[in-house]
Amino acid sequence: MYLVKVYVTLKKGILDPQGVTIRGALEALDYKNVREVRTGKYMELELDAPTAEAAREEAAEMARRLLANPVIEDYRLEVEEARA
Amino acid sequence: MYLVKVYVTLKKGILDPQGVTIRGALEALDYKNVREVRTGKYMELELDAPTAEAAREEAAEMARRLLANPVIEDYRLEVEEARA
Amino acid sequence: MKFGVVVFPGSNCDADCYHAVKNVLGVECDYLWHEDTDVAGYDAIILPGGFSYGDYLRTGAIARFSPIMAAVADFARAGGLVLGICNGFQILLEAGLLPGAMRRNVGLSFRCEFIHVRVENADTPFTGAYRPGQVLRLPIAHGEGNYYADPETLAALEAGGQVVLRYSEPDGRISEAANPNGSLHNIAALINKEGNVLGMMPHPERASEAILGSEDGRGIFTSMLRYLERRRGR
Amino acid sequence: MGLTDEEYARILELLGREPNETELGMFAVMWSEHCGYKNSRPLLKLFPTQGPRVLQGPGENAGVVDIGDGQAVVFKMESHNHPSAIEPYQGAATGVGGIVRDIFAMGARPIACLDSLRFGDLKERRTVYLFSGVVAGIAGYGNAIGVPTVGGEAFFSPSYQGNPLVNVMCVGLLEGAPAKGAAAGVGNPVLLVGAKTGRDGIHGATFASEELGEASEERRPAVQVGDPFREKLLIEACLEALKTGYVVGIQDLGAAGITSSAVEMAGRAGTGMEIDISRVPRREPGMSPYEVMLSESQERMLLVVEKGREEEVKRIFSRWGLDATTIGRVTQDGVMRVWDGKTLAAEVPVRYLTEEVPTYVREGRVPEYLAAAQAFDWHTLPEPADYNEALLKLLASPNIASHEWIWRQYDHMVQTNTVILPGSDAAVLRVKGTSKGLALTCDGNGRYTYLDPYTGGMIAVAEAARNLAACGAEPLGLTDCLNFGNPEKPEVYWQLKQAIEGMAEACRSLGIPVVSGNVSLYNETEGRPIFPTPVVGMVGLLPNIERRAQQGFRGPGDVIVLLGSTEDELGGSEYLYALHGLELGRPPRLDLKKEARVQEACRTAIREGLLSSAHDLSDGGLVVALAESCLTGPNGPQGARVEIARAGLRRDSAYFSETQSRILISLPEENLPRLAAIAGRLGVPYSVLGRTGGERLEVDDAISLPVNELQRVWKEGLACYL
Ligand SMILES: Nc1ncnc2c1ncn2[C@@H]1O[C@H](COP(=O)(O)OP(=O)(O)O)[C@@H](O)[C@H]1O
Ligand SMILES: [Mg+2]
Repeated sequence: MYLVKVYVTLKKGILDPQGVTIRGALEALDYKNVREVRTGKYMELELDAPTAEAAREEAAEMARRLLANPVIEDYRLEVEEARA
Repeated sequence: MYLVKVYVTLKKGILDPQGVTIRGALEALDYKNVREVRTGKYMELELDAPTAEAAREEAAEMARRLLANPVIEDYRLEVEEARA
Repeated sequence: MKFGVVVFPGSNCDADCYHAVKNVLGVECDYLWHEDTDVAGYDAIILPGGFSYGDYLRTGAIARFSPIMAAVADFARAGGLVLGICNGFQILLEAGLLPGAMRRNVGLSFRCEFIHVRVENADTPFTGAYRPGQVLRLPIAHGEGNYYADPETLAALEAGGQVVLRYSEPDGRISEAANPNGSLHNIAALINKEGNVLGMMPHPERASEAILGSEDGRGIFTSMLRYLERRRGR
Repeated sequence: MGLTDEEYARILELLGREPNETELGMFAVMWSEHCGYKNSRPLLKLFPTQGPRVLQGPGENAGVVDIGDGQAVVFKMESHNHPSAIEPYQGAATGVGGIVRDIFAMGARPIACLDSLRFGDLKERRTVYLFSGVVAGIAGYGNAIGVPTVGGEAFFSPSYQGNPLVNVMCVGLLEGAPAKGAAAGVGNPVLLVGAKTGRDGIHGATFASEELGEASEERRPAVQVGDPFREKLLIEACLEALKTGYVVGIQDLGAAGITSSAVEMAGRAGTGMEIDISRVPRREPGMSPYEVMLSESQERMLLVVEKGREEEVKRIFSRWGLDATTIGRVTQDGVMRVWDGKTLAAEVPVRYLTEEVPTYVREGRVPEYLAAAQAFDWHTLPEPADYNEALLKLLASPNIASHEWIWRQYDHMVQTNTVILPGSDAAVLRVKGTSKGLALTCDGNGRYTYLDPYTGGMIAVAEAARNLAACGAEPLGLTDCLNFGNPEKPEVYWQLKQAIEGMAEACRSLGIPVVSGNVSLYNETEGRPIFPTPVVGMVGLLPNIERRAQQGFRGPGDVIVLLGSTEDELGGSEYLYALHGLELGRPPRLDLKKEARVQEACRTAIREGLLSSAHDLSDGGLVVALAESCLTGPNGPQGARVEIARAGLRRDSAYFSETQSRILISLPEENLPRLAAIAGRLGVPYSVLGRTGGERLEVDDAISLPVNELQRVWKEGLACYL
């Protein structure tokens, strides 16, 4: 069993209204030295796969097809071995 | 300047409706060996701070106060040096 | 008697609450700006529904830091009536004025429809006009109304009669099918221990006039009014 | 960049020099079909736009119609087809944002949205992805800004597979006089307010004026992301700013961003404008003048403010947490001058970008498919062996099935005005503080229009009006969205022209002015145009909202009556599609005089308080309408027993023909004589079909089904795909 961590972030140049708003909120809370906030999604998949490579490949396919929206998002994967 | 990566996840044992739905969708796409999906949030903060430690401390405070809801969420931080 | 309706950036049921209080109930009402720091002179404060701060990050998470929320907390501590509706309920949770948290609806989609709730506690300042066990037909409109609290908290809420409304069938039975969002224990409305802060997901202001298809929500406002009048009389 | 060689030559001739990159970009967007209407403008002139109540016809951000008491309704419809095909959620969300800005730019508070959707076959995974993304996007944006989405339509046909249609209509309520979109008053400052400018959607206007193809995925403009939170603030701030009286002109930034707004505002006032784009607040570093001028970043507006009153206006925006920056001023020389600090980045006479837009009157040609498609004779098909099954199949068709899956995701009650909720023929809103009601609907049948563009155009208008009549309202005016293929193809041009002529004829005959609209051409994928799809959005007035009707049977014991009569017209019907997979034949005819009388009869009966329900007949015909009335009553499902006179028609035709000018009503028996008197006076044929009651729908001896079963099938028909 593998644990695949999927990070989905907005592509460069795509507006991130949530990030802008969180930055404003932090500023109002007196955290004045936050230059930028970017938001994304984080997912953990528990995956049965024969090898780490296989897990990565399958997860990459899932990310392309479903987990990330390729039009506006990028994704990144990390694979770890997990106890069953 | 530091780049702080903030990972916010639902506490263990709390039902994650989004994770459940994504798992169902993956199954419908014929990915049958996904045991569980947990979703969370991912944020990147660009932070001016004198040291990495200071950046981490400040970000931890932000996470405790605003970025995560301690009733249902946990958070984890990673700090990297960033080019200004 | 004077009600205040808080306007947060992104509130969108503020005008509806104002209309219900002012024009339907005929009670004096003001808008309160989120940057205000003083709520003196008000008998009740309503945190309306909507999408304060766009619901970004988490529902209610940013609004709860608005300057006015400190004043609302003081007001509540002093025994003032605070009603949070929908997003207002979410803000009360984030502010810690009520226990627990909201998650995304089971099924993930926003749901706008009439549902039924059963009055579990008719002995509160917000529900005194109802009969215990009365079933109300009220609209909901939310994407994150899936209430969560840890088991101890839930037990305490139940034991203390703090669960005020529960999603039910039209005949009052409590069922999974009647639960529109996955809330634990079918919880639709909660009150604090002291009994003066109520959070509810359904929108009573949308069900206060016959022309809108239900008047079942008006009892929330009339209960508050009755309670305040009685209190003032004492 | 979308300009032809001749057009480029014309630009050289006008300017007397080579345009620079920024200037060329400005010409390209202003001369695109999307902004310049170069193919459609001559055709749009065919629409009647005048009427005693019309305060503002086409030409401003939205149309305005008087409803008495110093109030007016403001409405317009717009398409976001291409962006939604690329990124359904954001495409649809920004579509809502854009049309809502048009409404409050007129000074009106947005009170409702409607969405008209066309998608391919739901059996395709891509369709499900696009469709559910679009619905979520409309919900995500509309719900957050607190404007209820109270109606709309959704229709599925393979014709829209690669090119879905997403049209959104917004309606606003105006107290007092409409705001102006003109840059009046030489010397007045020009303010850019709202969100910061990024590289979003550069080339959106030209993109909307091209066919979608293989390369679109790659060449797509940086996708625009909507920020409904900022839009909500912008609504409040702009309405508050307008109340001060210091705002001389206001306009949203839509396609082609600052360029089109500035140019259109100056154009309307006959002035010029000077702006300095180095002052524009940016989201991204290193943007070129070209990019700043053409950016389609959302949630921005351009204001012209009375000189000396800038600070007061800016304070309002700052209170709402929004940027408001003076970026220029109004000039008198009729020239659009763009500075980048001290460098002149563009200098073009406004007129060249507005009035000099080339227009094309093209030759149309009857498409080849048409004769064979119209000649199709459905009489050659066998009659259904089992009418129970036929009805269930129709009710399960996603085109007829309950669309609750869609509108349950929309907040349709916020603002507490929605008196008739989605799911009836038209939504009805109250106007608080008055006895008035507004009825809203949108309609259009691309299949009919494909099979006969003129008739399809007429029916779009007639059906919308009929929906209003069925709730007791009088049409005030209409807005439209013309979704067609590439007008440079003679066949498509012919469709466009025919449809517009049909619509215009119906408008004249029914007395309904066109007050606003939008054109979306180049809706094709891989060279195949969509069904030509004119969509009509219509607003009607109920003088006394207590006298209104909805479509569902109220309870047992009412008499069921059909106003109008049924002809042998199954061509282009949903019946042919749902049972035989055919989109062929001649669509139903339309007699506009008869249509007007039927509508008048229904409206009169409602206003006299005679009716328990009224439901306009459309897709699926009479028996489908009966089933719908059984299923949508305010007091829960209701059975009915009817006999349908066939008068020589085959049974399937009598049941499912889509003959126009029919309304199904129910009423207490004692009201029948008064109804008969109204029908008689107006010369409207009617027939008593039967009665409501029981737990089954029974039609002659051919159909007998428990209402529960009808309900299950009808509720699942769309939802089962999602
Ligand atoms: N199909 C149409 N029917 C009537 N008027 C139209 C139509 N298409 C566009 N118009 C009118 O032309 C004007 C310009 O439209 P448009 O460019 O779409 O506005 P915007 O710049 O707000 O997007 C508007 O007043 C609009 O109402
Ligand atoms: Mg406009």
